[in-house]
Amino acid sequence: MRQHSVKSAAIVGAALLVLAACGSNKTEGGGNNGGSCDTSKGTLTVGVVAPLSGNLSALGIGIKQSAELAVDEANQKCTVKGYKLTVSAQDDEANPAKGAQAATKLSTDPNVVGVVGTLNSSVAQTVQPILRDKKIPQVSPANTNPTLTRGNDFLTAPKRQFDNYFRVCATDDLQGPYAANYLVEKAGKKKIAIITDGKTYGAGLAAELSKQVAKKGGQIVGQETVGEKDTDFSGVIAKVKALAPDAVYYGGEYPAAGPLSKQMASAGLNVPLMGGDGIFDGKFIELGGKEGDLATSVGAPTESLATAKAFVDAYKKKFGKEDYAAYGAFSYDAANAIIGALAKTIDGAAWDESKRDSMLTNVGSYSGSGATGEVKFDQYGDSTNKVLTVYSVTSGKWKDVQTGEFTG
Amino acid sequence: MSVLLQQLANGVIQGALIALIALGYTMVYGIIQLINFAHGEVFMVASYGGLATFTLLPDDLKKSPAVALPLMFVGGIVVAVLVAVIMERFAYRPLRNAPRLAPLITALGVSVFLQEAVRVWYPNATSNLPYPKVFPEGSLSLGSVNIAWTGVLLVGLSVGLSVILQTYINKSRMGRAMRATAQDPDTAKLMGVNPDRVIVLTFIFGAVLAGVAGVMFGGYLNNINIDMGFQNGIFAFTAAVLGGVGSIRGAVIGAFIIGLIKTLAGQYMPGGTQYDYVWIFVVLILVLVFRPQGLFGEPERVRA
Amino acid sequence: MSTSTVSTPDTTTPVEKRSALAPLGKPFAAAGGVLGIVAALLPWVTFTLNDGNWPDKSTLQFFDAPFAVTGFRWHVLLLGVLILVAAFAPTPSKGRVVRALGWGLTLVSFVNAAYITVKGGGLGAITALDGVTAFGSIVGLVAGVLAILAGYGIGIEPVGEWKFKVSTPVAYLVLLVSFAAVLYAVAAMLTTGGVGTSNPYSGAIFLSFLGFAAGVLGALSGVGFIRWLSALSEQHRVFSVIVLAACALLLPFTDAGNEYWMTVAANIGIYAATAIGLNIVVGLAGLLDLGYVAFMGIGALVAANFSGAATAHFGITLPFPVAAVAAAIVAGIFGAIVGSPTLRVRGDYLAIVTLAFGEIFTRSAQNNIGGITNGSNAIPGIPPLSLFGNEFNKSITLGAVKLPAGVLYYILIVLLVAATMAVFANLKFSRIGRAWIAIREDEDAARAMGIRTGKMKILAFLIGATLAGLAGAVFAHKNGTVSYESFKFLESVTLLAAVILGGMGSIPGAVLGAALLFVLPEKLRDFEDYRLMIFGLALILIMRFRPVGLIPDAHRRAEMIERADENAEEAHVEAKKA
Amino acid sequence: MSTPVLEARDVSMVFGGLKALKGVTLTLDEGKIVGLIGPNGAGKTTFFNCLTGLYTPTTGQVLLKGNVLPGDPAQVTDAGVARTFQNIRLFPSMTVLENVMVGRHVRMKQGPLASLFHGPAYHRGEKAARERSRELLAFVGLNNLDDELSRNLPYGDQRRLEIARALATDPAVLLLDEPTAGMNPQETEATQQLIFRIRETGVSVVVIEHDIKFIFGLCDSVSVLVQGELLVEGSPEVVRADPRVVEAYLGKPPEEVQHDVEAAAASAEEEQA
Repeated sequence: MRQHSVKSAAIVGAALLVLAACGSNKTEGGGNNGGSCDTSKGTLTVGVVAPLSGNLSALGIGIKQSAELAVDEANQKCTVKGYKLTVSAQDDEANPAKGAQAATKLSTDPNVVGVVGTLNSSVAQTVQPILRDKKIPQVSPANTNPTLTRGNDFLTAPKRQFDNYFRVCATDDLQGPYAANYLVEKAGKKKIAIITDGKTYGAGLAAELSKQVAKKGGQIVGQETVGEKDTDFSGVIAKVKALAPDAVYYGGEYPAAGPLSKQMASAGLNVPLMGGDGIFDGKFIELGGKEGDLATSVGAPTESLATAKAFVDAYKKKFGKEDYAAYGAFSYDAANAIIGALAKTIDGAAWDESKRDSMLTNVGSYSGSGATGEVKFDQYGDSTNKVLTVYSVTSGKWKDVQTGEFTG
Repeated sequence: MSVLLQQLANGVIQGALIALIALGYTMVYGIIQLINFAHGEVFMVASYGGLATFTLLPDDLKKSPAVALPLMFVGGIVVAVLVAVIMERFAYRPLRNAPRLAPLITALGVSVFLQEAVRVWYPNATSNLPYPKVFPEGSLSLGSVNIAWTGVLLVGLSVGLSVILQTYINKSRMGRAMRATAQDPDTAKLMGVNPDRVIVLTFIFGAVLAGVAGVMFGGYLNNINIDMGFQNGIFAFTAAVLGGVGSIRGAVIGAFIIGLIKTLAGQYMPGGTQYDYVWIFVVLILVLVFRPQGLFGEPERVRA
Repeated sequence: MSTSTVSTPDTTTPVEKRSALAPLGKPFAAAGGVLGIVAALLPWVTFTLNDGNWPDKSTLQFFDAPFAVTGFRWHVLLLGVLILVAAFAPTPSKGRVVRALGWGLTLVSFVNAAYITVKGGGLGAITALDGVTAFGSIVGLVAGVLAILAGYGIGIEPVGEWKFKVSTPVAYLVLLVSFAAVLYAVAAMLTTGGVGTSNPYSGAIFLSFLGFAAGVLGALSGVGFIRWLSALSEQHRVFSVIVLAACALLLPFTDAGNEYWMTVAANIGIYAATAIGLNIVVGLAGLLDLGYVAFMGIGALVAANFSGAATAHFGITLPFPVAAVAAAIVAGIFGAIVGSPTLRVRGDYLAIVTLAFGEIFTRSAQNNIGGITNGSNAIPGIPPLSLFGNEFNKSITLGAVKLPAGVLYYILIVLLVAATMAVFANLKFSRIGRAWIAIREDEDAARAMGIRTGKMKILAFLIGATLAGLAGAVFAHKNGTVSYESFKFLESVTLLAAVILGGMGSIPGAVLGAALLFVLPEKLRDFEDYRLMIFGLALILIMRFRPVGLIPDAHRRAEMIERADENAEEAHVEAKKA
Repeated sequence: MSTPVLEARDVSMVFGGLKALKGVTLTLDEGKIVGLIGPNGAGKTTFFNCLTGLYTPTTGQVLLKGNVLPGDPAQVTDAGVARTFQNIRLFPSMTVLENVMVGRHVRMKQGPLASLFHGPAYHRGEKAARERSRELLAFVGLNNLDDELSRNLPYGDQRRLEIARALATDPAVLLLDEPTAGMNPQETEATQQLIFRIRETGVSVVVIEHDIKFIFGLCDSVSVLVQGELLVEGSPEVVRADPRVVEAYLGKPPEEVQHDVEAAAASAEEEQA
């Protein structure tokens, strides 16, 4: 037995060495040196907290790499005078406890100037207070839960929760009602069935939508929940079909939404499926999203935004494929907000921890044009970019049908 | 009424899928008293195997379902059988005389390992993947009830394969050897049955069925993900327990019952589809507590 | 049906191999030792790597500072010297020691070579490039393998036994020094590679250090020192426990005493306490529980709901100790409920029942059952604990020493772990513990001995769940938020992996297991995507090759316990007299 | 006449369609040794399992000192019936002493709290249990092996350990399932002496055995079980002389049976070695 393990260890070792034996990449990979920029004052770090392992790692890695892209560009453009920037990505495993650990790790590093993350709202809840205690700005690309910025009574009595917390994505209470307006008023769908995946994002979105539908005189005929890992929706569809809705609103993300739409059609439920930005992805159509399905997304259509195209191109150039996933562009913007604020904070001086206060102020007053449109924060830390677009699947592609701001 | 009929149809199709997986559980348990926790993952791996086969086909073959579809089945089954055989040989066989917990924990490890291996190494497996459209499209409409043709095919395959399996085990020489090993491995050995061969064969049979199920799953639902094995594996295990572990007929009937429970509970029980899994688990616990031998199993004798 | 047999691969060394290698033992050891020393002095990298120097001047610049043998090369040097000493000095169980040192050398060389080739790119980095040579890692590998072979050549005898007795003061001194060394090693291990985010090689440095530590520990164990030491600590049990606890409480004063490692250590502690609870169920009673983390979740939810958080359900705020007790009780009740099918169901079926229960828990929690879980929004804003106005998550100042933030949580959790360890140990050596082990070994025979197996198994579940509930209550306050996402199936698997890796039924094993499963991912960020896959593989390999785990449940000598009993009794009698 | 210690009244056991036991009646008087013999598959072990509560008889009752025994092995042991197993079933990774201390389980008063907190009562109880266990180990002849893992003991010692473990439950009746299987003549002789000594301590004994010579030399009364039915019951002399026994038991004259059995024992021994 022991003989075996010795032998196999040796084989594995040899194999690894052979694999690595592709000569030397001595000259490669050192591209972070920022070209000709002055980096004499050292290195500052932009932290990322996202799930880098486990089921959600595709989204997490998209967030991480997009932040890396933003940092690389800043290094090349010498955005922050005298400093080289790096990204330190920490895995939160989509687990609040691990998120706290990751945040602590970043917060104890005096050179961390800001944190991009998290993906999950539940993880954000543990990360917020830890970073606040160290006055480190946190800009989330993906948390849509309104309570994170405005507290439990976010509609009636909003109250800023954490002065270090910002986000570049739209909250549920914006996107949901906007979709409701479109469905009821524009598309004339009065009877709407809701299906969610029961997670923070989807359930929150659907809850806000249903309030607005009722306000506009529509009717929620039924509400169902599917498992986030489900692939078979026949039971839910049969149940919903019996309610004869004019449209189905799905609160969740494209991996389930695509198949759901397809299975709706084959079960004879031929009504459009609508969702939030979580389903606004080419994969939705690949997975079975059908003609006429709808999605809302934050900002104006990508084609009309040069910055968005630039991001996609640059990302593809750096990483070889377009796996920035749902929140890549937001993460890019979030990182740029931090970098922009940092440049302003430092302004030729040297970084030290006494600058954290002004860093927070500068993130709050940051304004720029990013891959998702205008990036700016309101008094709660939410994005002021309240432009939303409704898209529809038309001949196998998402096509914008309405762009505007939610006005109530 | 039409809702009920539609849900019954849905339940039967789900049951057919679960049955194909449950047979693998029940056979392996019957022979070596191991809950092969990783069997659900064999099913999942088979599904990806079928998809990979399709992806590797030349473009002109992709367009011809008559060629592509059988090849996908072959691909899925081959992958499933390979995984099952390797798993048996290197993970379970060395533990055959180990304390009872050891193979169960190993099975758990294999399960986690397979799922993660696919997630990490299969391209884009981190989210759901679409399945190719080479399966019969459209659906059978009976009044207001809609049944996809792939669903009909799934039920047909499931029932057909389980009948063949049952006949094989009852009639063939190898089938007798299997039953003998299940009854009393030592005596069977004395009678000249090679237990290793029988056990490997059992794993292979289970894997073939799981392979068919894996590819059909993709065809019926158009999408697959890495969690499908764990989830359906649990359903299948519940079905096997419900039917009486070790019983072929029991597993199939148990599977249909589970399929129906899931859809009907989602429709009619409080909490709706949010809790449909919960009902299945409740049934599992109730069966284990009140009739651990299942619907068709013999009460177990205490060995002293 | 079957009996548990512990096979130690070491004792089954193939005879042929020994005979073939026997004459080469000493020469190989000599060569291995010398080469090890040479390897330490050779350069390891042909050029400056992309991300900066390979740690600790391992490039050619070494010869500019010939005496600065630091980091892993210091380890390599030390291992080489030790191999020579072990091979030519009168050492007990020589083969074992040389082999262990050889493994250490191999691991250190391999880890560094692999990192240099992968990070630096290609074999050129560790061989020759542009007229510069750096064969250190290869020489180190060769030396290590030679030493391993030498170990087999010399022959693997049983672990040496140290017969000599020492007086109590000397024993105390030895224990004190040993535990202090452990403390130092732990702190060193945590801080290797730096705490910050800057060092791209922290993973390699850590692994390399681990290899070195494993080699040295293996050698010490081979010599018989570890066995002697553990016997010694058995003899002076109370003293050992006190010193060990003191060492744990001293960790904040070491290099690892910063906020980050306090948080990590606190998390390890919470999971270790939970794992010890699971160890009662799995390790002692032999019942596989695949939904165990749900009990921790229940405890956390109860504590969260009584914590005064904004979204707490009941609107009652209880002081933490009360809430923690409530959490433990509620979790315990659920434990008994989940365990109750054991009355009817055999072990492996029970595993599935527990799995089903775990899934029901996550599902229900996600759907905000009864309004107490707040569904997918979780329960955030749970206030941190405080004592005399000191919030546990803030740093405190003791006289002149400023202790890192989170140190109070750390202390609380050390106490929690110590308490669960005490519960485990006391139960294990009691009527109930014997009954559990008997059930694990042979349930029918246990029943024939009059053990009410059903009742005992439910008791195991109940106690295990109670401990998990308690840990959950601390978890809720430590993290400030309770979400169903923290208590999913994979967390149960992680806990189980901790128990199995450490050793079923073994107390230090559970702590070590939890520590490894938490520290390794922290240190090895390059492999984070493979984390779960490695867990799965680890479960398979451990069951196959070392089912007893890293620290096996060494069967304590009955006489030791007896002595403790008698001492206690005498003390009691004397106390009465007085 | 005084109540017998153990009494099986008309015990029948049916598995599915198979009648394993058909109305077996057996009485054991205090301080006696009763032997139970019969060919393989005669239902001896099934009967044993009925006596120990592992099976609940389909019809009939088992009484201990006039009280019906509960249908649960643990409670039967508690009531005072202890057993050993045909194929030794010790707790392999527990030490010798611990194995016997498990036997003390039912006679210890230690509750969960004492187990948890290890107060003085705990230490007293443990000490008493340990002393009693040592006594029993000495009684069966296993001295100075306390800390040995039970799986490391030689075969004969394992048998004796099992008996010690059973005695640790302070039984009124001890049921021995083939206590000499696989033993050589010397060991068998020692076992016989051990069983006599057990009887002297006031424990009544039921023995299942293949070795007819051993049974006839040991027992006060012998019952012969054939195909689930009690064929003959009586003193060794009576049973030995009964022609039905000779016929039913392998259909051979007694001497040959004797011979066969010894040969079987010898070969079993070789297997062990």
